Amino acid sequence: MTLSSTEAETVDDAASDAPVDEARSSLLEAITAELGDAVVGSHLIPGRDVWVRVSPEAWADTADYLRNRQRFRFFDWLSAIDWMPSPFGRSLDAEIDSEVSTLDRMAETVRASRADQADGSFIGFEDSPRYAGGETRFQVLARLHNLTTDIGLNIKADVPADLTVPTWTDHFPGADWHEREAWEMYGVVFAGHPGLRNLYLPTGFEGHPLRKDYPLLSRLVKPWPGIVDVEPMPEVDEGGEQ
Amino acid sequence: MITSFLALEPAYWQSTIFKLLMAFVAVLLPAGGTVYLYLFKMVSFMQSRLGPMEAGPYGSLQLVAELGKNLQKEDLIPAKADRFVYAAAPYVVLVSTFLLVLVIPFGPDATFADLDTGVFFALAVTSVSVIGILMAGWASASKYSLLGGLRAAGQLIAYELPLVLAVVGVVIQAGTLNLQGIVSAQIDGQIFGWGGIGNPFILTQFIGFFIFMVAVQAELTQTPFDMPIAESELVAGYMTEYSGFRFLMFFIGEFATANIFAFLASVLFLGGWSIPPFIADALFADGNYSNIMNFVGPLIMGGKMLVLTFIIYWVRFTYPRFREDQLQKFAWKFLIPLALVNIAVTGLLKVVFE
Amino acid sequence: MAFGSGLVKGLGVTFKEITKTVTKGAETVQYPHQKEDPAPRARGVIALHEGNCTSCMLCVRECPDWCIYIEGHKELAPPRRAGGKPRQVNKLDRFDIDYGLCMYCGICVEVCPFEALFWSPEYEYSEPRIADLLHDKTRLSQWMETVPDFETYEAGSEAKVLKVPR
Amino acid sequence: MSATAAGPGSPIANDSAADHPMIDRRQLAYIAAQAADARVNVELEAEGMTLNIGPQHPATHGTLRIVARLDGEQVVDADPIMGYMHRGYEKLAEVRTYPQVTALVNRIDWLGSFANEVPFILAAEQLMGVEAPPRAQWIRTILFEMARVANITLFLGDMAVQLGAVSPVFYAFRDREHVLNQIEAATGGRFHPNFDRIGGIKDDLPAGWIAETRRSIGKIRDFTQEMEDLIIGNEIFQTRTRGIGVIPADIGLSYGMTGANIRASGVDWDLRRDTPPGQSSGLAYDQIDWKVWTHPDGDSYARYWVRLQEVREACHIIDQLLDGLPGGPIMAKVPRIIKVPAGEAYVATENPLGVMGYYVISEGGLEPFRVKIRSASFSNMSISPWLLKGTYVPDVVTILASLYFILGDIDR
Repeated sequence: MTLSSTEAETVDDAASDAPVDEARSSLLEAITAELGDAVVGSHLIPGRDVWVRVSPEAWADTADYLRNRQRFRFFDWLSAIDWMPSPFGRSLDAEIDSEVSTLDRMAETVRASRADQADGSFIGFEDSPRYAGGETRFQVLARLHNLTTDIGLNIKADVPADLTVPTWTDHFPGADWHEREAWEMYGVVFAGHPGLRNLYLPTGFEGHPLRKDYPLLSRLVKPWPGIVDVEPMPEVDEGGEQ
Repeated sequence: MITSFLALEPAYWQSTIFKLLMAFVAVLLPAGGTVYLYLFKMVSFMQSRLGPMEAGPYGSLQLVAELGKNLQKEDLIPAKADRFVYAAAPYVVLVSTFLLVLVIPFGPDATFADLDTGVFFALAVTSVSVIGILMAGWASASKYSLLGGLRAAGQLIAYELPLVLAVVGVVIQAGTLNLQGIVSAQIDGQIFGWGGIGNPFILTQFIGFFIFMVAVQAELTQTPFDMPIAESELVAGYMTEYSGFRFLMFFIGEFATANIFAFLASVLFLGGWSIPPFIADALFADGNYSNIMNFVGPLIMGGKMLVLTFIIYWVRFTYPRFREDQLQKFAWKFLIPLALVNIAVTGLLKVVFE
Repeated sequence: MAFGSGLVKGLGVTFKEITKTVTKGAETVQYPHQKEDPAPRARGVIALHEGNCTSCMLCVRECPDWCIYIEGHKELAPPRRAGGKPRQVNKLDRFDIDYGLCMYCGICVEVCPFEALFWSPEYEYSEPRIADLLHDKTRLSQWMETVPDFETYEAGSEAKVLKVPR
Repeated sequence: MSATAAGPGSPIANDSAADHPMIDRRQLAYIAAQAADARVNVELEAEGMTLNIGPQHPATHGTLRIVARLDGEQVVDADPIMGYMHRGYEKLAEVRTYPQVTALVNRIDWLGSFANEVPFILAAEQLMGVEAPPRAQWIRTILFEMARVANITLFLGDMAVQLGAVSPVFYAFRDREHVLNQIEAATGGRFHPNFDRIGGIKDDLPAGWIAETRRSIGKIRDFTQEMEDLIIGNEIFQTRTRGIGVIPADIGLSYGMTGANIRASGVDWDLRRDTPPGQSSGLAYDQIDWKVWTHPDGDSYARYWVRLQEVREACHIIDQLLDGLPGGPIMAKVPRIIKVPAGEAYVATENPLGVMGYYVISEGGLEPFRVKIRSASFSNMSISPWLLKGTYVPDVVTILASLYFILGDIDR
């Protein structure tokens, strides 16, 4: 995967003209100083955004610390990310006009991906961005905002194999619905949440739709009109590929 | 009786049929007229649109279209509804309207029943509709209708008191309960000695008039007080489960009651079928005044009714609605004390001037 | 402010509206008798200029709702210059747009490299049966006449006004 | 008493509640009164009735269902049930290319629909390191504010109809029609413009558009004056909305409330002006002068009042933008097939309903790898179970109308 040219030089000149983003870097130091080894990773894009990754156990105390002492009083949102590349491949990419029907190819890739997932490991993209690092397949991602300094902070945490992460509802009551949605869509259990039940999906719904290996049926049932069944030219000898 | 003018002596049963016919005309004709004028046209002009224009010239046959639509609807009764009470409710509400129209004088002789205690009978009959609304709310076996019905009960009873007390002032001033008497009292009354326009009680009883109109607005469950049919909460209140002909009866009943109350208000406060005496003297030099008025009276009453109903619907389509505890507070803490003060002052002035 | 003043002002507003509607007429248009014409850029229906279409399938691939269906075959067209090699030309057999699925996003018109698809502000093509919403090649070409010319741009814009191939 | 426009200067978020004691005391008094009513009934242990408000109900903007346990007319506890309108945008976005996601995403808040596209495009531009030329930014800001006007004028009429006055909503529809016609004249779609592209906008404005837009904005100004006379001054409206559904600022912030709802509780925060350090708002707000309106009370009346002032402010903004529209190109140099380089970006803008943001993770392909859509109504509604406890049934409708959510925004 070659980085396109525009990406390359923007990274350099962003680094040259705004070398140090004091507000965010001082914030990062304060957090790492306070939480010590709980902070396992961080990422700073000067003049743009700042990410912090904490250990799953320290997930709730980070919220408490950020809200009360760093004055991140505004709870923006909370969600989860599934880092496994979609087994269904890029059904839309123009080049894939293979003879194997889409359905069998997808069924095959789902079986393959589920096999290696049993032990929790997964094959990610080689150069996936994954700011502030992270090894597990699922990650919990939340964002808080400080109204006085106008800085937004993204907080990530790797979700362990047993898919449980402490809840934020006692620090931010607003997290109640966000956690219910993340549980319903990804299967990440939030320990201590007052009532983990379905928010959008009907009560009897099995499966977690936003996981990458959950098929999007509307795209499987109907054959894609973009597939061109190319037949050879009438008189010309070599099959003309347009 | 009006038929005496035709110098033929009808048998009793003939005049009863004639009265029955006239009762239907007196109730349904104005109802149809005000539905078209106010619900179809005035509201539309108020909302910068033209209203129905397709059915007949300028949408005049829209009501016929509505009748047709409603009549062909399925005769639906909810499963768990109390069938008899559900079916009877609209008739009870309509009965109170027809009973009320009996008492209203449309002309010197043009009245269905000239009771000596006309006002008392009229006010007693208005509370019959509350029973009908409660029956509708309870029998529909749906939570929204129940809420609507109970709200209606609380509101209609609370506003009957100011309705009655407002009329007491008029009765004191007129000295009689007979509606014809009230009209004649307004014709030959004087204001500071000048009898030119008689003494329509709206001039002296303006507080009574205000309370009466507000109480009428509440009796009709119209918008500042339309908690029972709060369409943005209870969909259609006690009428939610009704459809087809039954809904039509509620619908026509609502407009007919509004007209009859407007007739009553014009009798009590605007001098009923009479025209200001100085015009009457100019037109009718000699005395045969009453014969012509038997025919012109209903038209004058109609005009006054149209003015009053314009005000009712104007208020209805402009204001948001009170919450039901606010409208109860408004009735018990503001309207009733004001009405009592009005009665006291009228009584005092009556004794002083008489 | 006095208790009743807000209420009276409210009545005044609605009465002003009544007089405005009666004197100056309503804002609404009596649809079947009079019709408002939509803006020339309105996305009413997609018109196909068949001559330009080379069935390159780009619009079919880019359409989010998968509602364009194209079938074409290759033919040998007479050479441009006399004695030249016969040209391979894509002949268009079928070009259907299913307006039952289309969400009028305009990606197909924009992505078409050969300027074969255009927007026309026509909007009166509703059908009792949803199946009839599948417009075939001829129907799409009939829409071509209703495509208005591109408008000139506002002052200060550097965009070039395109021409609609008639 | 018409509230003073000058809300507290510093955002209320800082801890020192000393400098506005009066407001907090009045807000807590309102809440205490509501809670007192609720406590009285609960002690009587009267067996309540469960009332389903919705999903087909005139008071819910779309298909929201609230299961309310009532005691008499008082709501003991309310539990909103959503998902009737869930279309799964975050899943769909993972199988669509960037232009297709733009076409899809303006169906989330379908009233101010151009405003949905802008944050997604800004996030993609941030990832690609592309900047739209000034003329494109100004036209984007004009259409952004026109989407706000179209969205909030409907609220001004709609809240009145929820409280019973039927005429104002027709004035709202009548006057926003001109704004929609102008959006259609420029973008081609009235509700779903699909006009924003990575690096600029799709097309330039047609001739005569600016003059016509000024006329329609003038109509909107008359509309706001009409609403002021008809609704704000109306004593019945005031008795129905003052002190109803009071939200203190810090409770609102911890629920993630944004937009006019939080500004009505006294928080002086608007993403168009308070952009994060080192970033511009991506639109032309810093080049014109305008004002953020707040109200100290935090009740339903304050929310209506703040939104009315915001529509007036939007008209003021649009007029300035129309006057100073710079010339120049409308599209930066961007390749035809867009492959966004790998990276993560979050951009949020001040949409008509509140703050709307997109967290876009790209793996460098045609399609985004993950798009988290932070929609305003979702957080604004998450406070409703707390807010509706102890209120009357008619007040439930007032509070829901004043929170002004759109179902597409909640369910995504």
